[in-house]
Amino acid sequence: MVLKTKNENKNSIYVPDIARISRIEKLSPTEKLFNIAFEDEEKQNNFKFLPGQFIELTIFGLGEAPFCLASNPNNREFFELCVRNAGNVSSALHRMEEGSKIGIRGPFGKGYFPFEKMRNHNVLLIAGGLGLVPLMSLIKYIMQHREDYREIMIVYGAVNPDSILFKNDIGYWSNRSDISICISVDNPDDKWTGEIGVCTKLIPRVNFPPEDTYVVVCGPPVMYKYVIVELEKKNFKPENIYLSLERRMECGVGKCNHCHIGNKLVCVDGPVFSLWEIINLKEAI
Amino acid sequence: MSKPKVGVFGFTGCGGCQLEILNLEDQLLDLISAVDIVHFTEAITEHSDNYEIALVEGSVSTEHGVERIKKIGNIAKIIVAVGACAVSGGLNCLKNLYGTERAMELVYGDKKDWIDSIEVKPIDQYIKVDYYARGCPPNRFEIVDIVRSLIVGRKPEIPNYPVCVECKRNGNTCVYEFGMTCMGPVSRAGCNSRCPNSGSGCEACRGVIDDPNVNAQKDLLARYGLTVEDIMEGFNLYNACNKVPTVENKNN
Amino acid sequence: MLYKVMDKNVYQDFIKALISNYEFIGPARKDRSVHDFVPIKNISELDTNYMRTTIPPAKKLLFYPTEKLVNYEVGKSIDVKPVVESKERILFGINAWDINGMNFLDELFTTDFIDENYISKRKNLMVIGMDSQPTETNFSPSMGADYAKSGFDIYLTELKDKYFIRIGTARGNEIIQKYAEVRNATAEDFKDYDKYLDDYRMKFKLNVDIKNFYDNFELIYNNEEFWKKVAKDCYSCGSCNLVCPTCFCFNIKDDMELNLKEGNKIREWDSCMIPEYGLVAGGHNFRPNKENRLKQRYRCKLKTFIDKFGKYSCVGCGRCIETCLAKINIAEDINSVKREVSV
Amino acid sequence: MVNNLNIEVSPVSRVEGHGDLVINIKDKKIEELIFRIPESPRFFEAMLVGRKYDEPSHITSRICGICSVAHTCASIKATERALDIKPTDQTINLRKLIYHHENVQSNVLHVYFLAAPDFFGAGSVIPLVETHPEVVNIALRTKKMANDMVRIIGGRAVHPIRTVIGGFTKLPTEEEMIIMRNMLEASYPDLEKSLEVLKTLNIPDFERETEYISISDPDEYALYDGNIKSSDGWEIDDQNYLDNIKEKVVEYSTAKHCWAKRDSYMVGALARFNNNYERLTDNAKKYAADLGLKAPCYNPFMNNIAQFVEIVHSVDDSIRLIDKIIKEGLDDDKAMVDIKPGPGRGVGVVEAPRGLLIHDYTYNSQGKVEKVNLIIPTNMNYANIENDMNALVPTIIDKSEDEIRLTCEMLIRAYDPCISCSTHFLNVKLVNK
Ligand SMILES: Cc1cc2nc3c(=O)[nH]c(=O)nc-3n(C[C@H](O)[C@H](O)[C@H](O)COP(=O)(O)OP(=O)(O)OC[C@H]3O[C@@H](n4cnc5c(N)ncnc54)[C@H](O)[C@@H]3O)c2cc1C
Ligand code: SF4
Ligand code: SF4
Ligand code: SF4
Repeated sequence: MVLKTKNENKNSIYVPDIARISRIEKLSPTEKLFNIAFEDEEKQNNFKFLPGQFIELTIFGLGEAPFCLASNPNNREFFELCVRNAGNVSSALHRMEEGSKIGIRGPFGKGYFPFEKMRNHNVLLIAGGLGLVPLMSLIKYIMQHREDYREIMIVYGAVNPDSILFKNDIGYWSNRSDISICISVDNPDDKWTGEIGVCTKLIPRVNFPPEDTYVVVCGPPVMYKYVIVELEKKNFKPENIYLSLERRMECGVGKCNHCHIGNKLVCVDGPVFSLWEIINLKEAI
Repeated sequence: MSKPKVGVFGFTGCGGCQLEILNLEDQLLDLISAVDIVHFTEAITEHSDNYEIALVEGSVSTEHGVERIKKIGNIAKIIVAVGACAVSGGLNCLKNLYGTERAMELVYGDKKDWIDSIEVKPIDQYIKVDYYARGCPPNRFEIVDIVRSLIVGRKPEIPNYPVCVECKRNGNTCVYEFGMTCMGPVSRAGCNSRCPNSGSGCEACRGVIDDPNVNAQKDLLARYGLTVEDIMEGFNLYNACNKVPTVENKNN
Repeated sequence: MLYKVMDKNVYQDFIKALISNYEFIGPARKDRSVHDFVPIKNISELDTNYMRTTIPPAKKLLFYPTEKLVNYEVGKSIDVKPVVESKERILFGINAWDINGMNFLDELFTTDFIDENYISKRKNLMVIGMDSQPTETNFSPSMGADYAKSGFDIYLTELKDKYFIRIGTARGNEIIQKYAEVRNATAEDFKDYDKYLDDYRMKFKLNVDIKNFYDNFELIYNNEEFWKKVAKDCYSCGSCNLVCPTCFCFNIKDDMELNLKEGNKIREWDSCMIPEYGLVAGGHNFRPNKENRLKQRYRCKLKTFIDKFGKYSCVGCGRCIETCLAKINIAEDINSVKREVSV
Repeated sequence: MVNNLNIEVSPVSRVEGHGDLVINIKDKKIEELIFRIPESPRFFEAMLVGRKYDEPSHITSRICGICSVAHTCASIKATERALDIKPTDQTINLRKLIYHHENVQSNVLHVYFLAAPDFFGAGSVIPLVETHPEVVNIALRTKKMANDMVRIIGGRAVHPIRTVIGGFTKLPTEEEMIIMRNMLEASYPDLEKSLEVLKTLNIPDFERETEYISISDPDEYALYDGNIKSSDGWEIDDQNYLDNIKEKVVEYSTAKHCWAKRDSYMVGALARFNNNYERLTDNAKKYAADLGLKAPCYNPFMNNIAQFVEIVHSVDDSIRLIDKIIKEGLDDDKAMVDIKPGPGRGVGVVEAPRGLLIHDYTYNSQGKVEKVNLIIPTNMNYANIENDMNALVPTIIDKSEDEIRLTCEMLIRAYDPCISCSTHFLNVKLVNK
């Protein structure tokens, strides 16, 4: 019997560590931002993650769900999650108060946004709705190391002006000249002066040279098909297009198989994939 | 967290569902301390009209019952239908098949006029039901799970997969192999497949799943020599009030 | 691998010694034609001459239908601890394809992350294999699983007047040394064994043409008509998954005791054939209909793990064929993919 | 104290089902006394018509959750009699065993959960958790034992699955038999403690002699099988129950009333005790003596004590049965006998926890039910309860209204009326006041 027993971790992969919510901010009617830190300081100091990775969050007695890390990976004091009130765990989280204790496992995911490869290239970030959340850690990282990157553009589509997330950050970036942001809403209100309609239609206006550009896409499942068509029209290379996928996850560590698409597991092989990796995976997009 | 106030109410049925609550044994004391039971005819004398959660057993079969269930529906914030009678009318609905008038005459003869009896209906025909603890009798652990979920603030998880899933988790040999028939493949799990565990076929006391493969079930039962009438009779045992898909699919 | 031979008349004492010194799990008659692996207290209960078991023995012992993973107490602080169970046991009489199924699970539960709940039980499980009689639905030779190359401590093969023993681990060797009288296998013994294997293979009647399935599957993938036909009678009942020696999907639930102080994370076998399997918050279902799900199951069994581990996650045991009330038959469907492609 | 009184208790709680009590007293005389049942009728006799022979036992089990084993057994016996099916001895022994434990389940429920709060001045068992935790724990343990027994043999605690016509769909294993035996042995200390508690109870001193009817068997304390016997001296074969037991719709109460030789009779634990005292185990007799219960006993409030004595008897006798079953060995081949459906009529009579229970079926040639008659114990007691009440109220008429109300409620509860199964009770539309 050849059993791999290398990292003989006494801790089972299913045991969460205790963490505390230190700050809660309401970002939109349905989303809240949570600052979280592990109770154990050492654990918090050693908690390193890469942009695009996710954690599994337990509310004790209630359940567990995966969420993307939304903060700058260089921030070692705490990390941020932005959560939509969607079901059992997320709604319970929304009911919680600052100081509440939760459980965290992770970070998980071998597939992350390749911020190293992107250096000295243009980066085009396309987000739909909640898809902005996973991009946040990448954007914040890039903005901190802005000089390493060339042109940066964010294309962000939201349902309506109210649902635009991270308004503070966006406002701050808009005032900078080294990053351009296009926001489009499906349902504008009276005050809205920006773009209207799905964000896909902003893509033709992008004039980054394809061979020199990385594209990152994240949004609801329906969005991917259309965005990819547009990107292909622009001749962006599939190996330079990165997507973050979402599937049902129970374990986050490649055992429960729920996030299985073809020969990939979103939790361990993703959640970020290059388009090339999944180009022929039926059901992926 | 303040303790939710719970009322347990009985309508037309056998009392077995309330009994299953009393049968919680080790968990009964925990239940009593987790919630405030303010109304439970079978077990306590005090009764109160101040409750948030109503666990309702039995189906509605009298004019008086209609008034009572509507009152409960007005007071309670959350209504849980407990047991087949409350959920789908259960066995009581066999009376509808026979006909209320005829049934009254058969049992009470010329004295039938004194009887308050109307067509049997499940409670959701009169009020909005939030959760269903199915089964005859219901699974007492599921009742606890519903109450517990309501306390911690999540939606109770009530399976929508067939009994076969639980049957296999329990490692049973399928009763079809013994030449018996079973409603398991189209019936809703949650009972821990207790009938197949005991060597007899599932009777669909929890009703059918959302998307049952009725045609396959019909073919299967036909392979075991059952006629459409037999199949319908079996189905009607607990589901006569419902238009079960089998009825609609009879001719295709 | 060590090769030894044991005389027939030693066998009984060997088993008796194991039964009295270990927690011994072996096949016993359950109902009519079905056997089940249960704790054996007395050699008379043991019946190695079995054909069918509903739940594969290794899965039953290593990956419980429901299993506590984590236990916690919630008070001023939250105290979380893993629940990892492990006890020394002998699994006796498991056949080659079920050992191969277990080998698959071994690999799965140790890839990327190590699942302590599985592996700690596995490490303490002594596996003594033995051939059993294939059913009509068994096609393990086609899947290369009718013979176990590894995964066992000891493999006993009953020949005419002796047992041919393959010893796979040092632990197995210790046991043999301690409880049985054996001798080294001679050329003669190897010849007898070789002849036995040829005869044994003849007992498998079902053949499938899996050869080019890996690529053919792509061709058939979008052929909706084909899949609709195949999945027509499927109940989405999950029986096929739950009885499969290599199926491993599960859910994890958090459950609080009614006292609201103590809680557990519990895992429970799931099935990719159930509609809820692909359902996410917000109501989107990635595999809403039974054709999608059956297709997914076949892909997972016959393609995915070729990419990942270089092997099929189907060992051809035929359990899913026997258990399916809709008569959905993986062997037939593999063959019909081939037929569909060749026309 | 009070001359005019109008008591209305609606519903009488802690009885299984739903019943209302109305007493109008004018000038210290009872003007009106009615125990009414708004529980809706369920028409089982109609529901059963046309069903296949293997279904009535499942359907009638749903007449009452508390005595579901009794209904199942009565139904099975009637069908087996009608179709001429002879179950094996092994089956009969197992049925008797499961039967004992429904009796224990029900008696425990009644004595501890429903009646005991009266004696401790509580409204329910819930306050007792604080005030008398010991009693509550005994109750829960004993109930769990009986539930587990029924679960092991019948497949679940309410509405058994494995008990079917012809035998059992699945047998308990020998290991389970031993587990059951150990549970029974372990229950004795609790019975001892209960005895001490029950000794302290203040049971109302009230007597009214009436006719006591139960089944009876020369060899054992009959619960599952026997002739119908009366304390007035007559005894008949159970198939001929119609000879002596009469039933009709009575206009003044608009409920089906039963009577035999007198205008009312009592069934239930006390009736069984009075008729079959001799066949109790010695141990049970000892408990009876310690609690001052002697046959014949004419105090209906002592029904609770008789129920407790029966618990002791059932525990004793179950151990005997288990030993016998283990000794004879459980044999799968004897689990079921063949069944050939055909025409015929059969009567099944058993002792439900609350008393005599009669199922009477007629089958047609396809093995489908043609005609049904069911007589339920609470129906039988109904007239007797009213007679008792009419005798009781004058003796306590000088007490306070609350006391009168409570004593009357206690009397009703002493009978342990299981109203949900009273298929013949009608909803009375009362015009009083
Ligand atoms: C890699 C990844 C990253 C994510 N990041 C975020 C994020 O940053 N912010 C955010 O708001 N949401 C995110 N989601 C989606 C979020 O996980 C689901 O909305 C969440 O599971 C809902 O859980 P619930 O208990 O509230 O919902 P319920 O519907 O009650 O879910 C019950 C269980 O089903 C599973 N489940 C249901 N829906 C999903 C889903 N969409 N994805 C995965 N599992 C699901 C989970 O196991 C969950 O425990 C992410 C999902 C994945 C897979
Ligand atoms: S016995 Fe019934 S529930 Fe169990 S597998 Fe067979 S059909 Fe499904
Ligand atoms: S293939 Fe067969 S066993 Fe599998 S889910 Fe469908 S009906 Fe059930
Ligand atoms: S897919 Fe079917 S044949 Fe293959 S291993 Fe699983 S149960 Fe056996």
